[in-house]
Amino acid sequence: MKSLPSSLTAASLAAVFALGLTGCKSGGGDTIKVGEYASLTGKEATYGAAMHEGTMLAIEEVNAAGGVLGKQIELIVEDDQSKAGEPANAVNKLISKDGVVAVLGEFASSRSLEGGPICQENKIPMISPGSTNPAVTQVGDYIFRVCFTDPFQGAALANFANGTLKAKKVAILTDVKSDYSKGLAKYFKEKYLAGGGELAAELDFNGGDKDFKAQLTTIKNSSPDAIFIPGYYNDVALICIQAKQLGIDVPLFGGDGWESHMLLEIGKDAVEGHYFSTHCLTDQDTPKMKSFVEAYTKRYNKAPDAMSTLGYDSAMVLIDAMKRAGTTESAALRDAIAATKDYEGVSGTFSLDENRDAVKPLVFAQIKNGKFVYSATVNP
Amino acid sequence: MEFLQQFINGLSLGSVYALIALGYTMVYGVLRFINFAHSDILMLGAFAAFYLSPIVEKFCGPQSPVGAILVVILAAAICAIIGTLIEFFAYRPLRGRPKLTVLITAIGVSLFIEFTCQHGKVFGSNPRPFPKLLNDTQFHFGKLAIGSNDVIVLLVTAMLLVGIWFLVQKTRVGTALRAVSYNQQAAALMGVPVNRIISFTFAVGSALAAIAGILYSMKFPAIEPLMGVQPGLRAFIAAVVGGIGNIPGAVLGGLIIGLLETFAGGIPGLSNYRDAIAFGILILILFFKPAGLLGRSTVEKV
Amino acid sequence: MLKFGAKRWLFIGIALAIAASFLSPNFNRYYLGVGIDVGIAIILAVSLNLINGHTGQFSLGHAGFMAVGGYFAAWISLKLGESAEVFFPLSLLAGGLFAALIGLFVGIPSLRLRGDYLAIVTLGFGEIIRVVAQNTEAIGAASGLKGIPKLTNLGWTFGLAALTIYIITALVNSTYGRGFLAVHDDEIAAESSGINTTRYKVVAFVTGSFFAGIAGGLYAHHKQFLAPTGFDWLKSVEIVVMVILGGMGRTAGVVAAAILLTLLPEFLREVSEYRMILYALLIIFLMILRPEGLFAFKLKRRQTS
Amino acid sequence: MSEPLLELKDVTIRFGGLTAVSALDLTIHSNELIGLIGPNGAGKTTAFNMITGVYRPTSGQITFAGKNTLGIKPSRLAGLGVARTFQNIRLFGSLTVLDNIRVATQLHNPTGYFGSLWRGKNWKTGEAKLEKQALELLEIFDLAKFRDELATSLPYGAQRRLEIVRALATHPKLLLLDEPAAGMNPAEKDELIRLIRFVKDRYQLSVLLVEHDMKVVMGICERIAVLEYGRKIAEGTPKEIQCHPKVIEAYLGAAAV
Repeated sequence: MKSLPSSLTAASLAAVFALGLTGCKSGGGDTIKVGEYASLTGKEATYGAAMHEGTMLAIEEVNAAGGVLGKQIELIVEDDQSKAGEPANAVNKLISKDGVVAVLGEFASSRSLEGGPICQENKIPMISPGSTNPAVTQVGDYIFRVCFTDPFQGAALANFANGTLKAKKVAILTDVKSDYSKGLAKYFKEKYLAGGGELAAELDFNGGDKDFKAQLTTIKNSSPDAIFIPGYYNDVALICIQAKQLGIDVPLFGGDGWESHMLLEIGKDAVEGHYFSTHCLTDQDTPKMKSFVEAYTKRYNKAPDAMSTLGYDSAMVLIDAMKRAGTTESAALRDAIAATKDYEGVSGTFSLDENRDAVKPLVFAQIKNGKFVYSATVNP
Repeated sequence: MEFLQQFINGLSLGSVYALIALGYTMVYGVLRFINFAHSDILMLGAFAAFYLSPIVEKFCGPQSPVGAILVVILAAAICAIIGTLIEFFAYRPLRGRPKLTVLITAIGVSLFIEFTCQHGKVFGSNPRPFPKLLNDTQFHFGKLAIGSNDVIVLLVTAMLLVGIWFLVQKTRVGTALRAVSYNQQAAALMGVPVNRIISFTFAVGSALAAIAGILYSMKFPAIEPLMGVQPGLRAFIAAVVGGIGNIPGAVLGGLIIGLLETFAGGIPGLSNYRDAIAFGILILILFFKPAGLLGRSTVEKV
Repeated sequence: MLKFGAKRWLFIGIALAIAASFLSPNFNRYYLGVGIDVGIAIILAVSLNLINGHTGQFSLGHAGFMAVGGYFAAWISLKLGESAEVFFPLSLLAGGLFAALIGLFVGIPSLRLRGDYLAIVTLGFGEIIRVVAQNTEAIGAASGLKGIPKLTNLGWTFGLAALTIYIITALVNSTYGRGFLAVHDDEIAAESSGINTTRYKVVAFVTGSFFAGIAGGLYAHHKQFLAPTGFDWLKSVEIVVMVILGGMGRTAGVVAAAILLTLLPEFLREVSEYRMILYALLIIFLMILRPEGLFAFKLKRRQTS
Repeated sequence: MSEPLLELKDVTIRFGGLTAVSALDLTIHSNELIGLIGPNGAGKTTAFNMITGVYRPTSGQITFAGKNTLGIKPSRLAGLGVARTFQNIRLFGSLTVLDNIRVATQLHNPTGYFGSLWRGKNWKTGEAKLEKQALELLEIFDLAKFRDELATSLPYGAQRRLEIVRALATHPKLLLLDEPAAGMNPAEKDELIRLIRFVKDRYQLSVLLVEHDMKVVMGICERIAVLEYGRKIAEGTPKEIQCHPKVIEAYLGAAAV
């Protein structure tokens, strides 16, 4: 046996040594470096891109207004391809190679859970725009989020089913591929059953499936009063269409994953009359929202989603904390973020609680005449 | 009643799989390789129809059958050209190389199409609403629901099955095609224009993919660059289950996968394993019939 | 003539790896992380090379075995809690053994099939493993398994990479191991020469799965989080591409390809929106231009010694 | 006569509708050299494949050294003492000449999986022994000079010889040669005849030879069986076969009779 393989091992080790020693942290400078990791390509690019556009808009606005602490902000964006294993490298690169002072991202909880521990270990604050799994911020005291969590939304939806819809029997159709869907289904179920509701049927699908008639046929035959679908709009739109085809006429409802103009475009008349809860509606009559929608539409030539408002808010909360802390030093910055109180964001006014989760209201909307119509607000 | 409804659901899903599987099996039958990019041609077919239909609508009016047929024919032609180009640039230089090389290239082509189309300057990653080519009327018989689109899918699959079977078995081109499939070198020596026959196979296979893509999108009207991956994989499995290279086998396999997936999908506690069901069936069948249900096992010559 | 001093190199490799891990606290974490990724990729590619390259059995399910080993090792570590660090090597071993066991169950029936059929069945098993992981609450199901202690370091990774390379090379460079190549070249002739081809294939498959499991364990304790979606069939394709680019059956080439293909996406970060397009193009062009592998030079093939 | 080494009784095999070999009876004793001839497609190679376990007969019985071999894998049959060569040479193309032989020699003296990992003393002596055996064989057949060449890079005649050597390396009791003279010139054929005789005498084994070249067959076989359309139409000494009317008919067509 030649020594070739072993010498290769040695060579690759040497390469690692060399790389390790040349890597340097670039601090200071005349810009403040902020990192963002997002699913810009791959399976879930459609959500990742929406969030990223919001974040970018925020940073551009801040820079146009003269920056923060007398410096411009440099947003360094890393794509994680919607792929497990990638966020770790992306976040490591942002922190160790680029030397960012804070990290924004991810929308998917599973990827925030991969990036989170690295931020925590390096004591770099991370703000997730849209990861609703409670475990995300449990990673450590440097991890925050600007959205509500699954338990809160699940409970609100359960109350909605029991109260507003007065549904005695609800069927649940869960996306088993998505931790978001499973989490929401779980918390909904707990609260709904406790509230006296009854489950008609529980079925699953895999996110990205196109055919749901099998599940819907079973659900139809369990004669529920309403159907709960914690899923994302691209699946939900098709589910609504097929439910209508099968002659299901009870209301369908779900969570913030529904909120997108694409739900209306794809679902058309099949989504009429259904309900969902979300962070905010982009036609809400608040000055912040109005100026956001205007700026967003001007910048990207299309209407924003709630996902974009969360991306925007995550960046703005960070900027706000920088201003209050007067520094970008990590511990001070962390404390400032943690102290965020009654912050007026686009997606609503919120504070960060002791679990570093946003405490903010949730709104219910119904789809009427091809539009999202505000129906109620639930305060935490 | 529930059983009957599920049977209809499964039949309708299965016939789409069957249609996609037909294309896989045709290419495999001739070239003995898995054209991974088939599922992406399907997607391109759907997008072609997406962009063509507003134009055609101007001339034929909304949801007219003539317009729909025109869109399908144009999209099929576009995809046939794309398919032939892919064969010419990516697969032809590999003629005679080990199967693995070709398989990996096919995966490369598939990834290339997907990632390129996902790019913001091409189609982007957002799902788009697929235009209504035909009015999808729902018929309700008591509790039973059948859509006109489902009937159309079933009819088109049956027609294309017969058409392809006729093409392969009864025409001159079909004879040449079978000759190439049996032995490329011998066919070439007999004066069969092998390259042209292979291009033709790709053209027909891609046109089939485009038609399948359009019918699939009529059933599930949200299209995006990765839409082909999942039905493509299922249809490929269907082709193998039926006996890859065997035309009726592809249809049989498609219907089996569609039906079993649907029945399993309707059972609480089993629906979460739906992704694995097609593979489960595949593995089971291959263990008992290593060449698929209708495929003939060949004895290796020693 | 087989050279008998091969073991010496193994020890040197391991010693270097351990030395590296003592120095690693000074390393930039990003490079350190990528370095560990490289080591894990080497283990995966070299072990798959035994199955796909040396033995010629086309498997598209390597990521599945990586998942089995990763989840099992991580699950043990989480159960052990505080003492996980002490038992880390044993957890890795257990992950590898469990993956090998699953490899045995998958291999015995599948390896009767050939070529495309084997590829699609192994792909199927890989996907089934993923779907099972996705539905098993004990390992986090779709939410993923989180809070895995960070125990993987350069030492373990490259020590085990050196061990993998050693084992696969030592195996192939022995009279026993020449049987793998014989099976690859001609199954019927191998059978008539007294080589039990089924057993050889299963042995290759189980050995490969074992190391995939080890790599999975390292991966789990490196990323500290496992999600079922990370082990889909595209992950298997990635490993296969490494093997093919390296030149099927050439360990040194496969190692080089594993290093290259792990580093490449990092270098392409600047053009991240075109990264995957370039990756796909690379596969196509290399297959057309250098089908024998990127690192295959005109050496006399597989000369002993 | 002693107990037969190989016995085929009423062996039939069908592929789909085609009966390739039909009701074949054949007996081979120790240290016998038997020829199996017949026109193309008569089923000679198929008979080989059944004897070596590659195909399983549809019906009938095959015993080797008193053991029923139906359903036994070729590799185990090789262990029992059945070795063969192939009509279209099947060497291990990515292995050197020496390694082609070495993989076969390990059949009776395996050095094993873990041995090759640990590389201890026993393994080293075992490997050295195998190599010595393999080299000796190569010496005898004048192939040692090619030891480090790739097997497929050898001249044609040497490849044929190498295949025979590989078969011998498994210490067979019965050696099946499938058209060893195919593609050889007259000088090489003479050489081959000498080689087969030498092998048979030196290793004390039985040889079953399929060959088209009548000079070779008639020159060395002690007994010859003739197949036509899967049936045995004649069996006897070379002399008997040469003037057997059915054989002449089979080879030259009915007109010649």
